Amino acid sequence: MKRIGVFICHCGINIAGTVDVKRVAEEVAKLDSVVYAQDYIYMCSDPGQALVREKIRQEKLDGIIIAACSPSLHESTFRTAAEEAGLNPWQCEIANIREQCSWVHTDRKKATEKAIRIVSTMVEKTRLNESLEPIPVSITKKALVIGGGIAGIQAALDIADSGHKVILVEKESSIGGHMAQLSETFPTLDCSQCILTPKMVAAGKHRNIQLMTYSEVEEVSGYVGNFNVRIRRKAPFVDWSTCTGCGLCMEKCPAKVPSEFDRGLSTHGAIYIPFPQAVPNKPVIDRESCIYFKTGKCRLCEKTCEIGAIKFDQEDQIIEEEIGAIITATGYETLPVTELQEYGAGEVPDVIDGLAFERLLSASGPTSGEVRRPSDGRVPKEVVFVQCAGSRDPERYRPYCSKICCMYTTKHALLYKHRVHDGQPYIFYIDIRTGGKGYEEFYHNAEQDEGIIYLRGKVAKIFRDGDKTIVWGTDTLTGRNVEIQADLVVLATAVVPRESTAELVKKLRIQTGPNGFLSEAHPKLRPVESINSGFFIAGVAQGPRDIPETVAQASGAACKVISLFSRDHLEQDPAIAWVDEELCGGCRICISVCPYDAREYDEEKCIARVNEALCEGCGSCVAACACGATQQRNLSDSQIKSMVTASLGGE
Amino acid sequence: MFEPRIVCFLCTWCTSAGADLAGTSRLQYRPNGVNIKFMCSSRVDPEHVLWAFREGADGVLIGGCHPGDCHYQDGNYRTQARVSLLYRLLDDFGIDRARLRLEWISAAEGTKFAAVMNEFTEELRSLGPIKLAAREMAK
Amino acid sequence: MSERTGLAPPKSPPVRLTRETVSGGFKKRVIELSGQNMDSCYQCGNCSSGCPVAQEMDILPNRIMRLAQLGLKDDIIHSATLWICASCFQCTVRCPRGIDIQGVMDTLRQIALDEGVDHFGPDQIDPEQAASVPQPGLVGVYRKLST
Amino acid sequence: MAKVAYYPGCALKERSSHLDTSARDSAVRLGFELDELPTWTCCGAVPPVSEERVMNLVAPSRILKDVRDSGRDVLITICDFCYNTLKRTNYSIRTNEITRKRINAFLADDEPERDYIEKKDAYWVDYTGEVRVVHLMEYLRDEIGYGNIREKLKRPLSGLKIAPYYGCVMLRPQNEIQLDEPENPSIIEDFIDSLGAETIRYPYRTECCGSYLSVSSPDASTRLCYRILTSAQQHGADAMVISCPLCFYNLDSRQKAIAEAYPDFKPIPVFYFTQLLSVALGVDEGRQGFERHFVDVAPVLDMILQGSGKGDRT
Repeated sequence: MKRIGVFICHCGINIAGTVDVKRVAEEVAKLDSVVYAQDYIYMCSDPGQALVREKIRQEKLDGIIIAACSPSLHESTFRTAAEEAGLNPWQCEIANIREQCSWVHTDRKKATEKAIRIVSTMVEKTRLNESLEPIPVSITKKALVIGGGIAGIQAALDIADSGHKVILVEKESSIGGHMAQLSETFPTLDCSQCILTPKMVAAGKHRNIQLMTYSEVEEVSGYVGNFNVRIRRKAPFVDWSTCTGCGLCMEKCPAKVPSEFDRGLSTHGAIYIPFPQAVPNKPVIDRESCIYFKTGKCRLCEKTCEIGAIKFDQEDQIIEEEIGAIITATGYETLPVTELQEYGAGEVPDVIDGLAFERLLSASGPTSGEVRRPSDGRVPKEVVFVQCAGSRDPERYRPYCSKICCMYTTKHALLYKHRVHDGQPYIFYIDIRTGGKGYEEFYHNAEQDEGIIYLRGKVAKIFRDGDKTIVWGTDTLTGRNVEIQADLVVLATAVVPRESTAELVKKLRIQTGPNGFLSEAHPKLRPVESINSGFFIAGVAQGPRDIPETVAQASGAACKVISLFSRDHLEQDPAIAWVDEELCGGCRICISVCPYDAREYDEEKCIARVNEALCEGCGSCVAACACGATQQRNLSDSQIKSMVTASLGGE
Repeated sequence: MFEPRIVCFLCTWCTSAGADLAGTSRLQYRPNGVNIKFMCSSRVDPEHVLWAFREGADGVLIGGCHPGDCHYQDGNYRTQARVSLLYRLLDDFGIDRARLRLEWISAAEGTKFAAVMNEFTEELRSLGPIKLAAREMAK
Repeated sequence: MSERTGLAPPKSPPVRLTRETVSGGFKKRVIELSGQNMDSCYQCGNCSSGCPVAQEMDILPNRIMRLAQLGLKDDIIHSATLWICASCFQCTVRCPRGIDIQGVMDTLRQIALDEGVDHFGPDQIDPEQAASVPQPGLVGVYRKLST
Repeated sequence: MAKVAYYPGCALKERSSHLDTSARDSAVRLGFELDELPTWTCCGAVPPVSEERVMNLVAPSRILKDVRDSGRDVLITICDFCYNTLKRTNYSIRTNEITRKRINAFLADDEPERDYIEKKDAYWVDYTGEVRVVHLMEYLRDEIGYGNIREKLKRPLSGLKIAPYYGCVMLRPQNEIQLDEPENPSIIEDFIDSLGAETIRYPYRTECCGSYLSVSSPDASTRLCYRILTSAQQHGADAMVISCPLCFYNLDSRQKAIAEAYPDFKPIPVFYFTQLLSVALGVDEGRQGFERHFVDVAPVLDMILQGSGKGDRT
């Protein structure tokens, strides 16, 4: 008979406030095999862990249960503590009586009963647990970074600098992301391109970085340390190996396509580079708008290119790579102005979004940095900025705060004021949030020294009247409604995850939260990892954040990858499937259900084996096995049955 | 009032994480279920479900990832196929199909988990305690 | 659209903000006279919460600051608040932005008086009081509250 | 005996002259003389609103310049209003060059026309804020010293519980006045302590009494004074001590209106700080003008006299 110890955590009042922990200890002490049961205020604290270690030795425990918070938080903590006391880590189990009990119930009696049943269930599991050893798995020390914005660039550079190979995949033809579109950055007013382009060039030239722009990840299989990735290189219809980037083809192209990079405020040809500082600085032909592709006639670019780099017959390529870790840094979009019905739904020409205004401010933008409004090119004298356009609006748009708008709107108003001295900026806001180094000072300066008028209230409606754009708002601080006849309105539209991210996460099988942003393994303690091992996350794809935070997180994710690559091999959870060769009839149903090709048929013995390196421990084959030959370690059918019985309060 | 007993087989990646989220969000729901966590809902053998009923469970909940979101590619499809067959078996045993529920609850759906637990508890209350001929006879 | 004559005026018409109201004219004059940067007020409300005579006012001091920020002169000079402020400097001492709010209040009073909003005259004093109040009270009240 | 330049101001010269007498008496007992300026005008009571009204600074500047010209660098005042006005005027002359120039231009301009002043032969020297404006309370603290006062006490106020009242302009605006910590001052407490009395702590000691609202909005002032006085009483005060004639008026005379408005209100005697000082130093209580108070001070006075009974009745 096993000697099991149960340790019940109060978690301050988090558990003890609802669950009678003393009673839980008393009740579970009566169970078979339980030789010790004790409650303690903070089990995860040093003294708490010391108690666990001491009792393992003293009571000669060969199995322990920690009744505390979710195993996602402290399973590894306690398994390490157990190991230190000489107990096999797989003899340590967590009974979740916080997230799945004390926090979700208020009736003390019922919560206590439930906690007892939860602990009993885990006692039953532990009674039959075997001692296991982790399975060593080799690592491919090459990283994949998806997304070539500042997050992806930073992560790729950091990993590459540590000596490991990196593939940086970007779906546009150039890396740079949104940061390349910005004019200046808050609160220092550094020129965005000036600080970004050296990094773009560095990433383009680094001998450990393989840049794959105009490419998208098609499929990912495998597991941490050993992923197989298929990447689609879209045909640019230009042979980049011979193209010199002279740009003559782009001048000749007769097509006019609204520039996505300039937010539709300028046009480029069907053959184009998105912006002059692009890395790599090679053009692509947009198949949708190319006159030749549409009508079969034109080919002006081909005639212009003296070295014959235009290749209309190019096709997409599929490239397969073996990868050890994946960083997802796919960035964001902003809520389209067209979705904001009461703000003109995109039909009022002088209502633009923040990124468009960045382009108007940018020295390399469509107006060379002069602020001119889209409708008639006049310099606007009264400019209204509307914050929370689609953010913090759970009823109609997005429930969350987009975080960067307070600061960039202040920056916009400031830069506008610097360009148009007699112009008047107004900012409508709900709250001004300046949590960041130097942010409060930046805002303070804008408010008190730059003549920017902050109006506390939401804008209800924006419409066009003649050449004016009428803004109806309120100022809750004076208690007066406000009307402004604006020349230009800039909406700080909500930051939203890219649509392509939703498709990508399906391929990667990583998690997103309710708003479509990538989920981290733990909101506080594991912020750069996905729950799934081998996947890391960086940048706004995880949620709205500014550049310094994005860069810090990208470096953090890179460090996690480097730390993973610093090991000789990985240890895989041994709680996987195994086969009782005596019972196996060789029906091979397990082979048909295994998603990892981990079940192999042994022709000689006529049985189905388990390839331990490939098995992920999902248990699908165990459930499928008709004769009970396949079992899962530490989750056998007999364990499950006694757990079920115990969960019902025993019989 | 009749308090039904529920066994919940939850996959670790989605539904158990969703149950954790219900906890961190401090949502309140009925305490009638005890969760048993599997790596994947496809670990649930129909036999486990039948065993639960045999042992006196008034209801069984199986929770997995939404279709297409399975951490193990297609485990949840297998679960669904098995549950469909199991329903036919339940009919033969005279167990109301409503006592077995398969739900897709993602890691982000703490509210859904809480709602399902409440709803399922109410439904089982209206069905009353499970009665199995074999058990009745044994008594 | 012009308002029809004979209709009662609306209770709370929207104010139309222009470059002139929010930075020129009245607001500019308040800034010049008081030497205070009203735009640095961030509406924490400390001035109002500590004002000993706030209970007598129709518009609290922080809202007066706000109205001044937006240049809404009419709302201010017809407010009773200007004539209730006892110039005790409590707001000035506590302002986290270092604005001399009492000074702004003085300025607003002066502008109101310049505009002909004469609040207080000798005829309004109770003769018994006039004979007994120490001179600083009389001098103060005339200087602050009358032209 | 040391002579210190003294600016009584209009209130103490006229309507509140009894407060002036007590100040002079106390000074003599403490070994110095309050030497009233030979000629002086009203200070204006409130400093001007803005730079545009620099004219309003001329009167106080003229007073300060006259002190400087008489070769002295300290000017004592005992009225909080005068103190505030003179000190802040001095502050703007010291810190604001434009104000300084404009003031001096005015002063120089009207100099010859002031024929009631003896013409001086000295050539014109700009007034640049050399004079230090000192509240008598401040002078007692920094120059005389509380130890000195204690030694000279004839009738220590032992057993008496006194609530200090600061009001507003003695402490504020802080950066210009810099007399004491504006939110938590101690100068009057220390003064009371030096007289041997017990200080009462209550929350309203720096809350405004309504100041000139007493004239324009008497009800507002009544409400404020009621709050201050009852709070002091609830904390056990036998009497209030005050350093401003307007506060004195509000807290003393207004008790009539308070009693009418609040039936539960019980009167509490109010003293000017110089009165208590003077009595404690042994000056005859008959010289304090107590008969001019609205609230009868007799109960408190009896406590003082019985407590020591050693006063020499000059």
